[in-house]
Amino acid sequence: MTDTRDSSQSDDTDGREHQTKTTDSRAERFRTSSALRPDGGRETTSESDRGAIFEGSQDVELDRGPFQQWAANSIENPERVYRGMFYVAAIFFLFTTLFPFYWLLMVALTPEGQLQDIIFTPNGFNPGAFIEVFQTIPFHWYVFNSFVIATASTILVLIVGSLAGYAFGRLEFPGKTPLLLLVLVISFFPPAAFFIPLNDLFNTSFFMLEPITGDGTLYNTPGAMVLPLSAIFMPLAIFILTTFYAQIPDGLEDAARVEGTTRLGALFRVIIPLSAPGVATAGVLTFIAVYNEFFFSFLMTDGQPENWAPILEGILAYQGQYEVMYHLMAAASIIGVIPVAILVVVAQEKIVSGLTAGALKE
Amino acid sequence: MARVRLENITKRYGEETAVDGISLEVEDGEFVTFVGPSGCGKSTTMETVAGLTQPSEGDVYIGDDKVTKLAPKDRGVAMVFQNIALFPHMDVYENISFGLRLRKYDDEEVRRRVEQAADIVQLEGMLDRMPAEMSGGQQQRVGIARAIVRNPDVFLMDEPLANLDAKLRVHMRTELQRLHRELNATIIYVTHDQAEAMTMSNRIAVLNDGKLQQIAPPLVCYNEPTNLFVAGFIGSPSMNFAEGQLDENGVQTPNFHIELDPATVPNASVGDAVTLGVRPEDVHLSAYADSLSQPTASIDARSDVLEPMGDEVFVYLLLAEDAERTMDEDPASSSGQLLMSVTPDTDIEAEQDVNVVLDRSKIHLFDTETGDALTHDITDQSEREPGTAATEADS
Amino acid sequence: MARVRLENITKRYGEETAVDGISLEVEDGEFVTFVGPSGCGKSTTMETVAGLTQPSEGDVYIGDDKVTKLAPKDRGVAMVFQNIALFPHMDVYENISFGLRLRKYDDEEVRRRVEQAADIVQLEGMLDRMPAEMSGGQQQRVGIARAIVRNPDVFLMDEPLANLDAKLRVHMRTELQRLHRELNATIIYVTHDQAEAMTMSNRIAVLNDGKLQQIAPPLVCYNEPTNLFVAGFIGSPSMNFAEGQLDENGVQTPNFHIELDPATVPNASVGDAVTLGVRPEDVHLSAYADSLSQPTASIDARSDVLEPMGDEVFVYLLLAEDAERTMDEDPASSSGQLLMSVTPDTDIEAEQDVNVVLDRSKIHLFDTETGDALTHDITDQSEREPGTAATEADS
Amino acid sequence: LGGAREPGTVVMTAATDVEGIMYSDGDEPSVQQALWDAGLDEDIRVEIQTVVSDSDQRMQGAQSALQAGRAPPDIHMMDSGWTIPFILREQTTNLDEHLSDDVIERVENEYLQAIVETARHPETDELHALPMFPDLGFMLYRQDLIEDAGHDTGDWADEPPSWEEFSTAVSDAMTEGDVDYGFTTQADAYEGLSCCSFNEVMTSWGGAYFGGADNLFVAGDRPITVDDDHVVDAIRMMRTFIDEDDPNAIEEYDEICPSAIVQWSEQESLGPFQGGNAVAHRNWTFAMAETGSEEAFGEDLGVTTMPYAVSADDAEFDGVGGTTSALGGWNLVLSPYTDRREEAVQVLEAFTDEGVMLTILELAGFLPPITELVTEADEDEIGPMARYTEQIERASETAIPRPVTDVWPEQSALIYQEVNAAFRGAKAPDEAMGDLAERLEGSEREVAAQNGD
Amino acid sequence: MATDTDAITGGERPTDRDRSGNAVINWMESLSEAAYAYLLLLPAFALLTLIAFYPLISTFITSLREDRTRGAEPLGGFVGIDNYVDILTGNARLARQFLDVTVSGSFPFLELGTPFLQQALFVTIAFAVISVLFETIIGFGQAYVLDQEFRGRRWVRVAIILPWAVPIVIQGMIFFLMFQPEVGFGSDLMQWLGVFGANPLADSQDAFIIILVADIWKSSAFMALLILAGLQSVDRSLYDVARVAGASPWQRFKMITLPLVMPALLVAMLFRTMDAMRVYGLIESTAGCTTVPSLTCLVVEAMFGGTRIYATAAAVAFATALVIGLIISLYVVFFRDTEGGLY
Ligand SMILES: Nc1ncnc2c1ncn2[C@@H]1O[C@H](COP(=O)(O)OP(=O)(O)OP(=O)(O)O)[C@@H](O)[C@H]1O
Ligand SMILES: Nc1ncnc2c1ncn2[C@@H]1O[C@H](COP(=O)(O)OP(=O)(O)OP(=O)(O)O)[C@@H](O)[C@H]1O
Ligand SMILES: [Mg+2]
Ligand SMILES: [Mg+2]
Repeated sequence: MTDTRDSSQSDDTDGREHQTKTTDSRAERFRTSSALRPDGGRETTSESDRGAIFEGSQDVELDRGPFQQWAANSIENPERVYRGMFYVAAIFFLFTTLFPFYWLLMVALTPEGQLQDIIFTPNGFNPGAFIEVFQTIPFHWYVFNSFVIATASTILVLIVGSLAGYAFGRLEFPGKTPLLLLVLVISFFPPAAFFIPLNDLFNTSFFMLEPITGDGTLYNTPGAMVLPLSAIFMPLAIFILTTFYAQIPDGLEDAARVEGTTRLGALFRVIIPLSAPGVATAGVLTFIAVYNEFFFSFLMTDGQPENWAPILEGILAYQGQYEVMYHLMAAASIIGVIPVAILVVVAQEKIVSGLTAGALKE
Repeated sequence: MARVRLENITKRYGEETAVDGISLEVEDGEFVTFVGPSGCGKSTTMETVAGLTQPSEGDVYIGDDKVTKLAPKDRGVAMVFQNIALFPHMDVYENISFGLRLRKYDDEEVRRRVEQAADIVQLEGMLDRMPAEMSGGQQQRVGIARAIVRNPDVFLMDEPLANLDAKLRVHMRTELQRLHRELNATIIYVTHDQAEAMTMSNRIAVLNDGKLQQIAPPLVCYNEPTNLFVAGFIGSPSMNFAEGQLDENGVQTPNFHIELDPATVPNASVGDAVTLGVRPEDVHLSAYADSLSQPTASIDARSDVLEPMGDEVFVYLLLAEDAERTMDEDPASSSGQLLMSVTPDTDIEAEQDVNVVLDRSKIHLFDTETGDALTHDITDQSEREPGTAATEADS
Repeated sequence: MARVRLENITKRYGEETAVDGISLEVEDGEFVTFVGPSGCGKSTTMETVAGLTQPSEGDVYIGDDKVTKLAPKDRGVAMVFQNIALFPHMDVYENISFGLRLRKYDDEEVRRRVEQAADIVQLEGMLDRMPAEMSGGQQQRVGIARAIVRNPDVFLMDEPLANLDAKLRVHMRTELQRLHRELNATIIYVTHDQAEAMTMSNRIAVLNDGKLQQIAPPLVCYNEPTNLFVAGFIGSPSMNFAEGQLDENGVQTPNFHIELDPATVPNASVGDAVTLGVRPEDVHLSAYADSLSQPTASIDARSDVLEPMGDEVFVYLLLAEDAERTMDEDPASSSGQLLMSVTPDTDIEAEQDVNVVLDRSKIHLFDTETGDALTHDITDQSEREPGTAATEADS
Repeated sequence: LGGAREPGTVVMTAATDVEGIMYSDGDEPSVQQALWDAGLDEDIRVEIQTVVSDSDQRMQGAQSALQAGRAPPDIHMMDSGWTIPFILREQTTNLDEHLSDDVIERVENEYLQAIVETARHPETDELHALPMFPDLGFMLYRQDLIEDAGHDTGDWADEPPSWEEFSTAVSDAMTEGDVDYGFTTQADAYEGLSCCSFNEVMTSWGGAYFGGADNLFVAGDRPITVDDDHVVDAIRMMRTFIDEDDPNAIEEYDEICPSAIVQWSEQESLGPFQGGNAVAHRNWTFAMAETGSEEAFGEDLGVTTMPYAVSADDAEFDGVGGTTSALGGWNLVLSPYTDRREEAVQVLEAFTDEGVMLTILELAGFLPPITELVTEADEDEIGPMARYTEQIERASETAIPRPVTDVWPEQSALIYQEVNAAFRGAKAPDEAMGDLAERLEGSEREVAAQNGD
Repeated sequence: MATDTDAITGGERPTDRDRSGNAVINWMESLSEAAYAYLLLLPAFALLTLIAFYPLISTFITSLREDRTRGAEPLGGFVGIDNYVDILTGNARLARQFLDVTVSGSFPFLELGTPFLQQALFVTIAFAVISVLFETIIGFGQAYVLDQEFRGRRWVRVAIILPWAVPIVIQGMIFFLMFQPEVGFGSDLMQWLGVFGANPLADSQDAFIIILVADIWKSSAFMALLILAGLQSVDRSLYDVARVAGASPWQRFKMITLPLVMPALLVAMLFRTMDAMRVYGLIESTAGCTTVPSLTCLVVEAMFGGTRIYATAAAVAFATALVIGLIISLYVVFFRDTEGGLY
């Protein structure tokens, strides 16, 4: 995603370094030797003090010093208090978000049938649940299916949504607001409202699909989930992208167009990279939503892992008629969350990368 | 062929008319500078040439083609933006090479060109910086490099040197001129710097309020401004103006009288309200009157404030007793005052009575009502071309 | 009290040292202008004063207080930003009144002040525009208004007039001076415009490469630059330099010889490499030699190119036969050339042999090696103060 | 995928439990093998399409497949609780036309009648589904604890006690035996309450939803009897079990149920009993295996059918009163959209073979639809269940199916909602049943109106 | 135009002005702004039409017909808006009613047929309003935390976002188990605090609160993520300006951050509101639809409850959409004047 550079850039580095050394003496005339301090000196590399909303300028010292010192300092320096509040808030959020996971882990570790009075420790210890998960059903297969479906839907949504988001966010045309509201209207409806016609549609055999799906229906194919899920999560993506694309200054798009991109090229080379936080957010939200979607996931395949049944079917498979294997469900969902966690780790650099600074004199 | 022709370009933003029926032609290889007050429509006009703004009316031609509807990328123009508009997610190298990479030049070529362009704008060694890590002037130089590296037919430069220091500016000026010569490119340039406009351009286009006032070679604009606006705008400090009336013997202003034969003033007759204009450097101490071929009669004044600029000194003269130098007005434009520019070694002090003369060959007369120039020279020449005043003005 | 004192301020960005041990003091009510090449650390220094950047070393004092760690809002400073940085979601009125609204001024007062500020920057009638709907210059004026409306102790202005046309710039100049006088505010100002620096400032601080070169009143910087850098930087066009050697009779440069008694040059002895500097306006045609009290001997040259600027003409002189005017070099700095500035009515043409003389009282000598000034006047005065060269320089 | 399936395979939906016994490695017994042994063509292979176990979700799956006219699956496994709505919607195949006569006969004569009723078209009586296995509700109790408290449970296995006797015994055992709970059952607001756990209690009180066992399967024109005293009393008893201080409590009964039963279904209510923390527990057949093994309570586990308050003879309506057992279980339905009807019919016929039934019983513990067969099963294979064959026998005799009609799901929701409210004490029993009767009447009217024209 | 002198020229060069690229691109470039916009919208609307608009129209037609619980044909004849009337008057064939109030003569002039929290409309609106309110506040707090520079930020960020990644079934399971008196500690704890009764999952009010908490736990991350992206897009130099102008952190938040994040925040709130108004899975997997009936609960139960009342289901779906639409129009009206509002 980052790679808007030409592929040629990678082997350029050495060339550029070389150039640095052989800088024309004329330009160096008034630029004396101090550009690089040979003695080094103490270095404060971070520029965080400028970016943070809470002043972070004191955080270097914050880690040290006893409490009294802190209190005394905080009176004369309110920014320190904000920093303190920040840590309290961070820990609070961490605890509240993570505790249920911890508890879920405890449930997973509790042997079957002993699910009683779990607070901070499991009722017994049965790490085998994490293996049993795979023995009972091919859970990894479901995870894989979901991953593929979610990835495909996310890509589809981001591409199609980007085009629409660009149109809504940056172009003026008659009917803009009504069309935008029309997109929004989809989100007014419970998914069930789409179900019956779609169920018929996806079970109808289309001649042209036969070479691809065998019987010509979309049922039991990833398409049966990718299409409706894309459509259902598209409005959110369009709105997010519209919002972020609208905020990119016109000047940058202008510059790209004069430099020789098409309007579409400017979208992909400038606007999308600059909206990285928004695009990544839309992507992550779509991915997770599709990955965890309940309704269509359940009804658009016959539940067989080889027929693209998603993770939800996998988790429900641990639910018996009268018995529920809570420990397996818990273990399975901990496992199922991992790909998403990885995704978040990967995407977060994009989500948090304020880039527009320094773009324009406005 | 990269002739640029604007035909009756008008751009409206809602109620607001940013550009109002501008027609002009920039020859192939010509260097035309747009000047005009802030908000007069210079950038907007440029944008219509680049294709970034669709004119509300009128057409743009580049070469022989009507390009009004053509995409910017297909117009063969490069632009330096007033707001710089670097791509914040790309480093300097990527910013500069952006256009080349789009055109799929091979890597070697790209590198060679980028390095050369960086050299011209003195950015060597900064190619891997991000825009946010650069000073204002450095960013602006990246913007210039990005334009010149592409070597297009037409350059559009909107205040490319605004954030540069005087020395670098002179350097860039010569660089741009060399580029202009060597590439034989057509350049449209916006600047607020008189020196840039005067030295670089083949012609200057003076805009005001979205309308073209005059388009002519720099010295013509300087010496024969087509109207009051151009006269006041070109030249820094500004021309002195004194409102007066044409009478039998000459021009009577509230504080002094200039002799002249009203018959020699075209398009004006006795009794008309005229505005007399004279540039600060054409005001001289009476002591130096001999050096002028035709000085006016001496005018009594009092020096008010001296502003030493190093290579010259501006002297603010008060003509009337009661006149006071008011700081909140452009000093040269209020009629009780006169701005004189002298060399630093001139023997003059603040708050001292002085006599000054004006250089008759440099006196401009304007129709006070319409603002149009009447004459730019009131020496008693027998034959003078009557038409020079309005040379090449299209407005 | 709004004295601003910087004590050994250093700011490093990683490897890069943006500001390198700057110490200076700006008196209460003083107007100090920072000048220097692009990227020399002007903005960074300003930011440390404002509190936006924490210096890597050194301290900032405002009044009597050490404010190095104080939040910007508690420093009583207002700032005009080089990148303008208007709030895109607020209209002009809201942008300007931002600081006042923060301080809970009552609405009447806010309106009054905003209108006044808008008036000063000539933005009346645009108060309800959004920044995106304004031209570059208009935006910049909003930025200025936003700072002046707050009426703080210390103003920091980073190129506030960069996008304004000459006329408006003159207007703003006088406005800012008036403001300075009336509010008795301390102003630190960055500009690339020599005229601004010369006319507005009490003192000019010349920075280069993060280091303070000279801080002195404008004319001192102009007439008695403390070193080669300041000499070359202040003044536009730049001072002419010729490298040479001090001999028994004077200074020998490759193309001419200037007579002088080497003993009168402090800190230098015969055989030392010296650089001779002379400003374009101190180069005269031999014909005018009489007007100088102490002209040098005449120097043979050939006029190469004429650059008419309206109120003056720059003449590029070639001294050596083989010298050629190269456009990619700052013309004034290469030793085979000499730039002369003459009045437009001087009788001179391109490509013609001329004889020129220099004004001995305006000749500067620098130590070529260290760049330090040796003397700024080589007239044969019996007593000269030896210390003037380095007046008030702290570097 | 989809279209390219092997000839001769018949796809049948089932949960993992059935899938697990369908095939086996090597010579181990498997259902498939049993089917072949029962005469199924060797070329026909049953392929299981695993579906989730949860009955509601399974119904959704079947509904969307049949609504879309999709096959495979060729055979749908349907809960006896919701087979009839599918029959009424013509989404099943009339097996009378396809099964051989002797098979039909066997079903008619030998199968547990209660479950066959859930497989017939209520109006035409044609067989539209083949019961695969029934399930029955049982009362499980800790013989040791009750005995320790001084109550004799000797004959409970043969003749269940009255509710009063039961409550006293459990109450005493709870106090004596140092367990937290007395009687755990299912009273969450869900299908299991209306179909089964409450249905049992109500029936044992001589009450009925629609005036007796004759009116179970045809909606539209039948009496609503939920506000009948017997029903209300049944609720009051349950309410007393939960909170004996309630104004609607009945004197003679003790507080033996944790109040949490109002949010419990099978899994949650089994937990405490299994953990040794409760005296008695109502659950399905599988619970015997769960709690009757040697590792669990072994011989200490007592099993009986529901206690009762009103004997069958005293009951006002037909087929209610006395001990009873709710009927669950699954039927096999031939999809009308299948293109392998012949093969599928063969498979269905094979399922009527006793050997197959026994295999299923032995491998998974599912009761055979011919319940007498339980006694014939290998005791080693069926584990603890072998001890309780008598009770199973009796339960099958007294099995009470839910009144499944096309609108049963709708009515069931109304019922469990009101019953649960009354159990919780949020509504007085008579008030709740009054409201319920009103709602049920509305529902019946709708059906009558809709099907009348 | 052949330029030869400068190295920059570098030999041959196609004149830029010659249209390069293929015909399609050139055609796209030459479109007017409006035509170009429509072109870009085409893929999205094609997909949406097939997958969303067409089914919705079909569903709408269904909602105008009569239910048929027997027979092959699932729908009877057209009955106009009868189904809608039934829904609004509490006469639908649903376990819980959409709306069940009657106008009465005395204060408060409306009489609840069933308790407030057992009417889908009220449950849904109350749920949406309260959960979105809390999620916005908490999401903002989380986004602020994530926007800071500190060691381990990457992991804190993952932790905060993680609840959003939990499948709804599991989310439901966690809270279901937590409030199962036998299993979890939630019931005992809350009972001890005097907040809940003995069986929170069976009690409409307690269960409503549990569902709220569960939803807030999971969905705050959604808000946080969007707000964070908004925060990250704010040009940092504006904060410099504000700091010099004298803005305290709170003022910077109020006057710069908030308005600039507003567009993103609005989108987040808008979609969270719509999502919350369609809550179903969470309820189904914790307390159950009868205890806490939401609008979507009614739709799903009508459609998949086993009784084939598709027309009623469709009507409830459309009525739900109508309610959501009304609430969203409140947003639109309320935020129309805000900068960056709903375009
Ligand atoms: N964030 C940063 N990271 C790294 N280097 C920086 C950063 N900001 C500034 N610099 C460098 O520090 C030096 C001084 O920058 P500064 O902005 O102070 O220059 P300046 O004197 O204001 O220049 P100009 O006149 O071009 O605005 C420059 O070389 C610049 O590249
Ligand atoms: N998007 C817009 N909406 C409304 N008015 C606009 C818009 N863009 C520019 N204008 C107005 O059009 C006029 C011309 O703007 P333009 O940018 O061309 O001025 P300019 O000559 O470049 O000025 P400057 O020297 O200050 O950059 C200005 O008055 C400006 O306020
Ligand atoms: Mg402009
Ligand atoms: Mg700067």
